[in-house]
Amino acid sequence: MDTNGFGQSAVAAKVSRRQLVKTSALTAGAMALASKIDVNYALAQDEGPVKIGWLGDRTGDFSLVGVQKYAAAELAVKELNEKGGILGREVQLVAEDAQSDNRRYQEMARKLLLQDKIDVLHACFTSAGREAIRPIIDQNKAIFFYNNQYEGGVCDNYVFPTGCVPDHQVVPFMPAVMDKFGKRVYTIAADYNFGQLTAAWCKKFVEANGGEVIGEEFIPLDVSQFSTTITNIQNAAPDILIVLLVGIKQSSFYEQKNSAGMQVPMATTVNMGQAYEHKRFPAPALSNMYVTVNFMEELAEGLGTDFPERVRSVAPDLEYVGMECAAEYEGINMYALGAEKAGTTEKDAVRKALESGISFEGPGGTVSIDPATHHTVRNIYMVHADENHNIVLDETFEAVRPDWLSADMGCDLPNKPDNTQYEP
Amino acid sequence: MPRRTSWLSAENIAFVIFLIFMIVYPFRTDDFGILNAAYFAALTLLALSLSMIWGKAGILSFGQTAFFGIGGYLYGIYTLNVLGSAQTWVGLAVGMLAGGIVAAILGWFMFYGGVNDVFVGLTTLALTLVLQTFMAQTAGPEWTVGEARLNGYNGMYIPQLSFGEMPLYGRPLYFVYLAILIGVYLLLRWLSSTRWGYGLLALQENRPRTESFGYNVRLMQVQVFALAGVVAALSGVLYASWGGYIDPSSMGLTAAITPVIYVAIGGRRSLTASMISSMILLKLSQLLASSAPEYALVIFGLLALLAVLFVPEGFVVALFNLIDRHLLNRGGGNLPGMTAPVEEVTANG
Amino acid sequence: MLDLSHVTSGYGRTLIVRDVSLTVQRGEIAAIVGRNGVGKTTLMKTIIGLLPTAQGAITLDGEEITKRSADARARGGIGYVPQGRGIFPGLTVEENLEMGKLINRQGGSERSLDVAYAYFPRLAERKTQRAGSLSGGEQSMLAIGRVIVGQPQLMLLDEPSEGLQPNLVQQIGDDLKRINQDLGTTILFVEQNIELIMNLAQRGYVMDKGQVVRQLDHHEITNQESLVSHLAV
Amino acid sequence: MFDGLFNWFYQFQVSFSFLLLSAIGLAVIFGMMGVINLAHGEFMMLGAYATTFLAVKGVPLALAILIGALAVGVFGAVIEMLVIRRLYGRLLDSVAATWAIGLILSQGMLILTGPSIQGVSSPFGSFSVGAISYSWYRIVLGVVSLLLIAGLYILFMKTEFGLRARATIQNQPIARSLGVDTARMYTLTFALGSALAGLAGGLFAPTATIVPFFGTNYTVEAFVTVIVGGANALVGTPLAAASLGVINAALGTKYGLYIARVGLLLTTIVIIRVLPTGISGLVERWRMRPARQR
Repeated sequence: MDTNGFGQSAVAAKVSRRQLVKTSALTAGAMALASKIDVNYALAQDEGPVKIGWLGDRTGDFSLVGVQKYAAAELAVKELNEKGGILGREVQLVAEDAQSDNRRYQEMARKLLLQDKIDVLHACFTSAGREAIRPIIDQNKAIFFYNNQYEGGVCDNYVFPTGCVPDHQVVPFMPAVMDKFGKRVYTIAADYNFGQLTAAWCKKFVEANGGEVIGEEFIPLDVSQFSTTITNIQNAAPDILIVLLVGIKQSSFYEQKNSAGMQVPMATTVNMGQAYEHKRFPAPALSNMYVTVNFMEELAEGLGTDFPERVRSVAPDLEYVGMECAAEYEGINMYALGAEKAGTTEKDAVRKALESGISFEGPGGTVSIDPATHHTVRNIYMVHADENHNIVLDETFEAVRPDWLSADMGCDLPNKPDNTQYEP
Repeated sequence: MPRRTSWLSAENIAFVIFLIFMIVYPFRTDDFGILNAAYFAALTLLALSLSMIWGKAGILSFGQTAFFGIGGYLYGIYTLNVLGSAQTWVGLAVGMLAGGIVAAILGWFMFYGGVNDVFVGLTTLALTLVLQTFMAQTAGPEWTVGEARLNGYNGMYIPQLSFGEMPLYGRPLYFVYLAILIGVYLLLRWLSSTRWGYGLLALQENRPRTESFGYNVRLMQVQVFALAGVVAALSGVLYASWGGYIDPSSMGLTAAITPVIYVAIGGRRSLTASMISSMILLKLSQLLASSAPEYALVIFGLLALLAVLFVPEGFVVALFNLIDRHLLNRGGGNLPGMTAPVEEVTANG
Repeated sequence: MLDLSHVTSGYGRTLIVRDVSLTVQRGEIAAIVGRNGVGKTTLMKTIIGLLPTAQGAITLDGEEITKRSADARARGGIGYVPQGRGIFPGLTVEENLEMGKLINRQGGSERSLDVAYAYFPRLAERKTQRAGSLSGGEQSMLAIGRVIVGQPQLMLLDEPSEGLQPNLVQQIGDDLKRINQDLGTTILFVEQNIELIMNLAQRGYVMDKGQVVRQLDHHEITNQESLVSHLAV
Repeated sequence: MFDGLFNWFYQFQVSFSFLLLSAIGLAVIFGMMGVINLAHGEFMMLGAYATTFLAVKGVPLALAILIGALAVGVFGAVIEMLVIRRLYGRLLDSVAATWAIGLILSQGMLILTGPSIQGVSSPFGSFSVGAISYSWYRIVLGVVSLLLIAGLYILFMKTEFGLRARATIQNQPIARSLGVDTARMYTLTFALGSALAGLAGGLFAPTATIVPFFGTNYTVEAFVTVIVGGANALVGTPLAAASLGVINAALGTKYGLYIARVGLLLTTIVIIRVLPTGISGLVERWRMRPARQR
């Protein structure tokens, strides 16, 4: 280990910081400075167990999804060990609870990397959590699987965002629902990065398909009373309401619009799939809500997978097995395949193996890593809840490739190092 | 009034032991331990700031995290725009100054407006929430200051404090942080021992009477509020530099209340107790989060409750007093907060 | 009826009243005289129970009440007119009196507010007014009226003359004498106003530095010279 | 025209009842005892859980809400006797203690019942005025708020309990010297404030997600209303809820919820500066003018 505290400076390219700031929308000087640090964390440790680091929200505001993701991690590790581990070595799950707190994410990410010396980190639910630890990941040149739906755009050598992004969810989705219901769209979205960016994506594809966004409202995260919003929507009388609300406070919207008697088809990228609102709210609050997901418990039978039963074999009390539960499971398995392919857990080698294109048969069908962007090519299912909150599968989009980052933003990680989050 | 006959008190001994421990610790731990301790040092400045404003001047503020956030953000905005390692230190000064100015304005607004006691707590809480709500929605590209994207709820990337081309890292980072913490601690202790400091203690007991002694009470309240704002902002700068990141949740409700609990448990009237207890409790809360995540917050809540109920002067201060009385034979103890306040006695029927 | 034996009390660790013993007979008007800051108010608060007794015993009608709370002592028959009157400024005059009456719900006959209005007709005129808007003299009347509607056996008054004009001091003294005679209420008051002491007190005690230093009989307490000597600074 | 007016009125009364119900329990405890109950939101959460639990078991919703409120009231009385009572005269310590209680409650509920439980629907359905449909339940909440204020007015102004309570607020030692068992008054008051929090929680339960952190939905609104209203729950809280309701409804309809939210918080800060003791402090000063000026 490095003992002088400064570490041996890596062969950091002599890029002027000014240049970097100009080219990078987000990360700016921080990364320029940080990239000079190398604490030799990346040294191979080809002995002992393979340590899978897990960091998520087992308690706190986001625990509805956090406990699902933790169960998926437990299951994946258990199954890997039953199959003889990774590279013949035992797989060990080193899990920490970030308690839905960004500071805890930073502390625990450092602990897992520097003290527990994990081989890979599977972490985070919110984008804020991800951004909080990304400087630490980059600084330590770790491998970070962000197995979660998000607003898209992260192009970072050390990050593998395996969940759904707007390429998956919005691009095929908007034309499908607009064909069904009409071209006039109203959007309500949580007033932060995820909501604003996803709303921008929706707008782009509504307009690209000849529709019109007749209203857009951004709602602070701590608002839980929607009566003015409900009236505004009714005044505008849209054909489709895009709902990009997030968190427990905002989820009160459904019951409120239901009791106000508002009936309009809704579309979303997050609801039901993550925090099973259709199970938690009495019908018909979410009836006619359309969503695109990579997996949902109700789809298991049609997909012919026993994934929900297997998850419950390690977490019997789990209330729901949703899209992020499946993504977490797939993410950990894809890492395992990467390490097997590399023949080592040495990080650069594993990253290169992952970038060579790894495919895994997950609960939601085949998932493979897109080398250029580290995102995944995966099947997407468009479903909706009926008036009894039963989930109905409407359409399957197979092997959707997220290519906006590579095609429009020039993200090509194997050949062009980057650590930026791009925006549409 | 503190007796100043001898420096040999439990409080001073505890400080020396604490200092020795903090100097030796980084040579006895791994990389994570070093960085983690530096992080604790950064957050402990927030506890010192609160101990100064609440313990010494009797003003309970939930706004220290707002100044913390202002410090962190302003540091980030400055250093992203004005590059160069020397500039990171100017950025540190900019962050501190910004926290101090906002605190001074708010303090003037409150204290010259006759806002006192519990309403100060509520006003500062409202400020904290306004800032958090505002920062959370600054996600769009229109919220850019020069080169710095505020980036809303997801938080902002921030350059690290550096010497030359080298960002502070590992042990050097730790010792810089420790030196700042100890420096601020000594400065605040010295200030508390001046006439001005005694004036603060007096105004905490009785504002009108302090005024009649010739102190300008309102001005002093604004001064100490601004000073605590500077310290809180410094804490925010060091935190932001440590993680290369700051986000609006640093200004949330939980963030605002946590240091209050740390200081209450340790003993708000003693800077030493606040500093030591903040360090210990940060570690404890981290350990609990690792070992018993579901029960961590319950246990922590219970600890805080027990402290408030049964050791109202604070666990650490109680310990100091015990040692002073039984081992050092310092009669009444030299820490304020030992003698029960009068209203407690009258309240017992 | 009231006996203090070796009572010591104060605020927290600061003991102000030390080893005070005194007796008040049923039906009499007794005074405790002394200069500012000798512990008279502390003693009063100790008797009513707003301050705990550190040492010694207090008995009322032969029953020890040392450990009882202030509200229990009040219900047991002690009425208290505090220094500065202690009316409830935000309540109306009638509500203030009503508060005094509520005491007697548990025991004894009910006395209507008319008693207070009979002694202090001014209060009847101002029934619905907020007590905080009354003049100083009216507030004194209210504080005394509030106590007598509760039918106390013993009334404690802490410097009733404080802040009153001389003619009102005379008036209050006369009113209290009438209350003592008509209703049989025993009165113990602390005072440093010589006129009021001479007008009202039948006998008394002199306090200095937290202790009772002397008893005064009826002759001594109505003698201006002797009083002045005890109250001189 | 009528449609527009009705819409405006509806939005106002929703904001009003929401702010009032969130704040009233907190205001009663703060106004009477000077204690800031940081566990207020968690008390609301307990009410919501009790109500939901009973309603799902088949108890009629109205009855479930009442039982929930009573249960939280009893719980509040216990908390007062075990904790709050020891902290009188140590206001800032009681803030810390109630925060700790809140933490234990919400996290304990998470351990006991998991991250969320199935909720119940709002009863009464909807009605339409013009093109817009509205929730009847929101109207009911408005009516309940008004009844609650009337009930509290009678309780505090027309009963012996109320008189004793008001006397205790104004001068606790003197109230004791007049035979009021002030410790019991405080217990009852804290229980009342807790029951009101539980009631609000129960009333809001059908409109929101039932999770252990349910209470945080309302704490900001509750504190803001209490700050603006000041220490008098009877006068200050309804006036504060009404004026903030106007601001919230007007800004929300016109500029969206973000501006409404910022407007709410900024108004609060300004009010504190102009009226440090809130609206009820202003009313109090007006009432306490010397008699001759009337």
